[in-house]
Amino acid sequence: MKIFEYEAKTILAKYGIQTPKGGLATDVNQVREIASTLKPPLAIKAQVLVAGRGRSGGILFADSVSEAEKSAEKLLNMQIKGIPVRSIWIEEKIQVKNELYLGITIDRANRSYVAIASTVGGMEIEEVAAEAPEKVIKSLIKPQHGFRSFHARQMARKIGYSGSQLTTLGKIFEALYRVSMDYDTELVEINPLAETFDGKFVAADARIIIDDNALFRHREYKKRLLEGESELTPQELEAIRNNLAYVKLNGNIGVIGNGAGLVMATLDTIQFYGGKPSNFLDVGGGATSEKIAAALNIVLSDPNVKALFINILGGITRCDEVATGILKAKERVGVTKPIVIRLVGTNEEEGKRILTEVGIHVLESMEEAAQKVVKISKQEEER
Amino acid sequence: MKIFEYEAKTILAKYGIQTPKGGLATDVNQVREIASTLKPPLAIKAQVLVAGRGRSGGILFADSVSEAEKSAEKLLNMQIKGIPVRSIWIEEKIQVKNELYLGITIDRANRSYVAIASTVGGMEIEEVAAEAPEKVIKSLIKPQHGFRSFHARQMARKIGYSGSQLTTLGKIFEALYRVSMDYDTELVEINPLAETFDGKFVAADARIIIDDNALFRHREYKKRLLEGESELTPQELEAIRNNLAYVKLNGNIGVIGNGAGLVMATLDTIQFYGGKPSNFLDVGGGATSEKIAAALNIVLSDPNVKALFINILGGITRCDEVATGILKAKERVGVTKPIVIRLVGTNEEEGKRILTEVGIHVLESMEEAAQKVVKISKQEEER
Amino acid sequence: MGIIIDKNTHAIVQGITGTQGRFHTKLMLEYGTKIVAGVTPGKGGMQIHGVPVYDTVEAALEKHPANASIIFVPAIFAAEAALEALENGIKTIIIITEHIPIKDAVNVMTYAEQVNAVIIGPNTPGIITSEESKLGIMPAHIFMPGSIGMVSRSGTLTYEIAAGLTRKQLGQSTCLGLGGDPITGLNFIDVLKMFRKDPQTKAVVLIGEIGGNLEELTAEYIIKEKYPKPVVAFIAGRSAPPGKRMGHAGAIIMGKAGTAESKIKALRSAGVNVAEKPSDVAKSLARIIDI
Amino acid sequence: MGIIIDKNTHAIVQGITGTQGRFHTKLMLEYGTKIVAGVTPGKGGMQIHGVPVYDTVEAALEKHPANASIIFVPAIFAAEAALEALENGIKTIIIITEHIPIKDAVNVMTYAEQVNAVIIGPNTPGIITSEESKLGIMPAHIFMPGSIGMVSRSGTLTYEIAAGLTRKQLGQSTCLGLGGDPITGLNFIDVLKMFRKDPQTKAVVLIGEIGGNLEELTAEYIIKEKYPKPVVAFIAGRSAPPGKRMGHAGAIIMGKAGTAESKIKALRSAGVNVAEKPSDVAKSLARIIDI
Repeated sequence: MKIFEYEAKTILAKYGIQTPKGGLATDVNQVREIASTLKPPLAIKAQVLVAGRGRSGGILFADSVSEAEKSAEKLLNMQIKGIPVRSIWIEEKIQVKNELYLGITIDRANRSYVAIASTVGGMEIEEVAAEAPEKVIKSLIKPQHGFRSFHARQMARKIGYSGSQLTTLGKIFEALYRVSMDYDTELVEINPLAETFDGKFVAADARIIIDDNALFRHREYKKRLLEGESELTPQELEAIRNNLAYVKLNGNIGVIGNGAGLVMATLDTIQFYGGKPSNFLDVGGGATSEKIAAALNIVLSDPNVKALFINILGGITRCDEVATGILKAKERVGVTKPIVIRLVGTNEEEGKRILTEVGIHVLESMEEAAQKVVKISKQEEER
Repeated sequence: MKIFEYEAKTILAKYGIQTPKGGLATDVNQVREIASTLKPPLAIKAQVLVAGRGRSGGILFADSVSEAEKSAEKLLNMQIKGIPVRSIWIEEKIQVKNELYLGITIDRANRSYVAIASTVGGMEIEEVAAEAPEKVIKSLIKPQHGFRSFHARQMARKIGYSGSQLTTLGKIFEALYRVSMDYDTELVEINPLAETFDGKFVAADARIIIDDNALFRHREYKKRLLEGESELTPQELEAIRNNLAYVKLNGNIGVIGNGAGLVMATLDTIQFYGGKPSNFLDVGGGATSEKIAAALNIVLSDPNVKALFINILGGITRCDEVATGILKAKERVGVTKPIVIRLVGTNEEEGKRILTEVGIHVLESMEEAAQKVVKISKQEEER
Repeated sequence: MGIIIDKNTHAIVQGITGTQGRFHTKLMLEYGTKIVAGVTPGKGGMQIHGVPVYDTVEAALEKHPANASIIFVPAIFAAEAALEALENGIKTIIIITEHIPIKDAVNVMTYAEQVNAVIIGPNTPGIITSEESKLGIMPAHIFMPGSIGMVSRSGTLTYEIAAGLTRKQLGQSTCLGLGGDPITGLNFIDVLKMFRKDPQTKAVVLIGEIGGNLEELTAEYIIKEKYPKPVVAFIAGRSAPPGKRMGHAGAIIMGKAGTAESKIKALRSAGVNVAEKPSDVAKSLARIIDI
Repeated sequence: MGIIIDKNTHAIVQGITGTQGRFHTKLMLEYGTKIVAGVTPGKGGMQIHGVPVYDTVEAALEKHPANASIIFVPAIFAAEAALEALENGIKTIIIITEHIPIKDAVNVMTYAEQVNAVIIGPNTPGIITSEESKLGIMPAHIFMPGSIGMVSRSGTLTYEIAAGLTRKQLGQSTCLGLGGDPITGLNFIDVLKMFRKDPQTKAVVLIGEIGGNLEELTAEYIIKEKYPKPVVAFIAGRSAPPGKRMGHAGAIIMGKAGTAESKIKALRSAGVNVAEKPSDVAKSLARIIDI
């Protein structure tokens, strides 16, 4: 779960990391109020969770309260990658001597947390790693001892600091690790960490992603997620509430399947045959008819969908149950769009019988079914 | 640092461990108020930190509010091992089927924390260990993984529980470990943990000792200690404030020395020669004249003291500095009682000169000095 | 033969009294797996399909020596269950449970490494060595004994491909899922090493997906070690957008890292035959095995 | 010879810029100890008595290979300093600092055990191998080279007894303090084992005190192993009351456990000569050595 920049900064400040003075606003009046308490120049930053906010024009600068108001108005009327800007953060702009990167994330290959530091801040760290790997310093963190003050100082030294700046950087980095552990983050990064002309360090931007699977330990965020106080679309929210894995795509073939790998492969196969999937939706193992109804509902709520492909490989799940579930769901949701179903596995024959009786195509081969749904989607599109 | 039973129970309750319903009172009116909200029979318990409270009559029982008042009055006018009872805890008496022991403490030989459980509750665990070692189950705790729920369940099983009682006991024990880590305890124990007739477990008594060296992480307790809201005598308090290690004893020879082992050996030697030390006081290494003044002040404030023995082995500490310190201190405090000083080590000659000039006995041998001070103390006692 | 489990594997089931644990214990027993005991704290004394249940792993092992555990415990307690098994000396642990927090999984893996234990999962369908033992939730009937080793990051996609192999009479030695989480125990390289030593295994099917760089590292390993057995791969997620988690917690492209293209390119440069569609895996394999 | 440290010991001083660190660095250098670098975070680049100071242990070791560290860091940070030394591969660590929390000390000791490092202390006067090396705060002039190994839980009491030995021309091989805390690195048994192997050491002086049961365990060890070198002991605290901490965090009688009587009885039953007064140690030793 991503949280907003202003939330991340509030957390960092709580852990003693210096952040720019600022405030959150949802309308221009609030902007005026906040801006008048700050010392210009100011940074006016759209609070959106999508990546590449800066490049999309989501960060503006202002030298006065009135300029700040104008910038804020502009941002509040803007969409960034399709997401409307609901709130903005106004803060004092830092006079930057150097921009650094500090982050704690997961090293999958080493089954470990990893601390990352770089003297190249302000860019995505993956890009820095690709272009100048020698400028990215990594240190694996073993849970037994964690990332301690001396590890943090060792990192600070490796990016070229010494003396009191080294200890300050060390404290910031150590605090970042504590944030990571306390909030169960997948990623916590300060990027850039601004080094000012008087040698101080200020978190100019910050990003935190909380491990979705640990949200049971962070109920305030779990609650927020379920209450939709985030940037989720109604479909995404509905999916989360029904424990469905759902991702919106840009095509016209709705896809539902059981198992993440199978659904991904289904999308790939549709694409291979020239079709365009409208979504990823995994109902998981042993889905109930309720769950399948919810899945159909979510997928079909996209007006672009011209045809639906349900790909079920019944292993432990029985095909007859799935078929009944689909029928129930179909009736409840009132599906009128063409459906192609691929259904194999346990009790396959009974499942097929149930579905063919009501005139639904049932196929055995995933490739054949994919070709069929692609063809239908094209015909429907041409109507 | 020991904390009171009621404080320990409040902490345990915060960690989800069931404790008897009760309240704290410092006068009889409060007792009435509290008792009338509780269901008799009641237990009325003096809140003192000395061991053996029960055997000293510090716990009384009452079947009614008026009985509770009488018992409370009795306790509030009582001294337990010389400590006046300042407050009492009134709680509902548990109907006990079995009494257990659960504790987390330090295993010095294994450099580790250790979890201890026993089916013999209500006695001191060291006594149980001495009399029936097979009834004391121990499990070393490695800091890497801590004492986890399954360790707790393994212990519960070893003391003979199974099924839902095992999981309940496991949760209590795991919570106890979390208390231990969160509060930096040297000892946290529930003794007895009462098993009720309906199979529940209630912490009938609890004891917590916080590691003095970790009080910087627990400032509320540190503050309380320094403010004297404990059972410290004025001398003990003064010693803590001056960073002196001081223990009151019952003799008439005041003892001051540098180094815990040396001071202990000094007491032993005095005793060996038939004398009775009035205290243990270690000024530590490199004590300033201020510190020595404080030490003299504390030791001499005991009216029983007939003579003073200062035993200094100057290693890094210079004897001349110590001598000057003693003189300064002596003047400031206005010592009239006889002093025997043993002073050897760095700059010994100069130190001796300073002291003999003002007529203070200075000796080189600790044994000789001890014999001398014992003799003087006996003479003074006979006056 | 096959790897990791065989006829001599004696397993306990942690979380045996839950719906999943109960159901799959039955299926595993039917397959012939030696399930000797179950563990659910607070449920000691029960029997599940004739398997005795204990409150703790320690208690189970006192009565029933076992060398493996399969874990169906809910996510909140699953890491604890794995640590309990590890501390009690079990060296092969299959964690079926999905949604275990990363922090908890890292703890388990670190400890497992210290004591040289094999962890499969979390979020895995488990492992099956055909006609010897199954510790997992995969439908047994789609597998047949043979010489293909399979290792995968996905469940149903593995069944899809395994069923395809079986239809073509390409039987399997051992088939196992690494698990769909970002932090898992065994990885592709670990399993490739095991298949290398297994005389029964003649070729390996590797089923990867977007996210992380395990496939790329595996390609490096294959090149460096001149891996002696043919490898056919399928990588799911060519059509996945960046920054979105595709069902599995681990299936996510971060920035430009973890794409299917990168993995396919790396594997192909290591001489691995990467199939375009799931059904192509069996076809490629049939060609290779014929050679 | 002697144990643990000798002429080839190259040490760093952690916390070298503090009052204590600075002062004792000078004394150790004067004694001839090879102090190659100091570490104080934030003070890198300084020099203390000619010793270069670094921000981290890692930085110090890059320039100055060392095999020991002596720690004067304040109690709040001392355990961290020890972990830093351990993680950077130093295998002999002397922690002078007093008042380290038990929890922190347990962490350090557990890690040290895993990597087979020797920790002396905390709350120790350190170690001295006469005329070879001194890593500690003891006054050097009271020691002389010889054949008596000394191990103690106390500082000044050790000086008292060592001075007594030196006055009687009973020189010492190595003298070390275990530390006055409840949790320390080396214990009596560890050191007795080392003295056993040290050809220079002919007899051992053991200085114990109330609290814990290390002396009792040592007595068991001496009996079990038929310890081949004579041991003379002194136990401080015969007159100490129960439940009171006698200066050292570790010097406390809990209930009936940890009394001087118990320790003296145990040691005597193991054939150890337990002195009544500190000065008796030298006398007993003189008799034994004469035999």
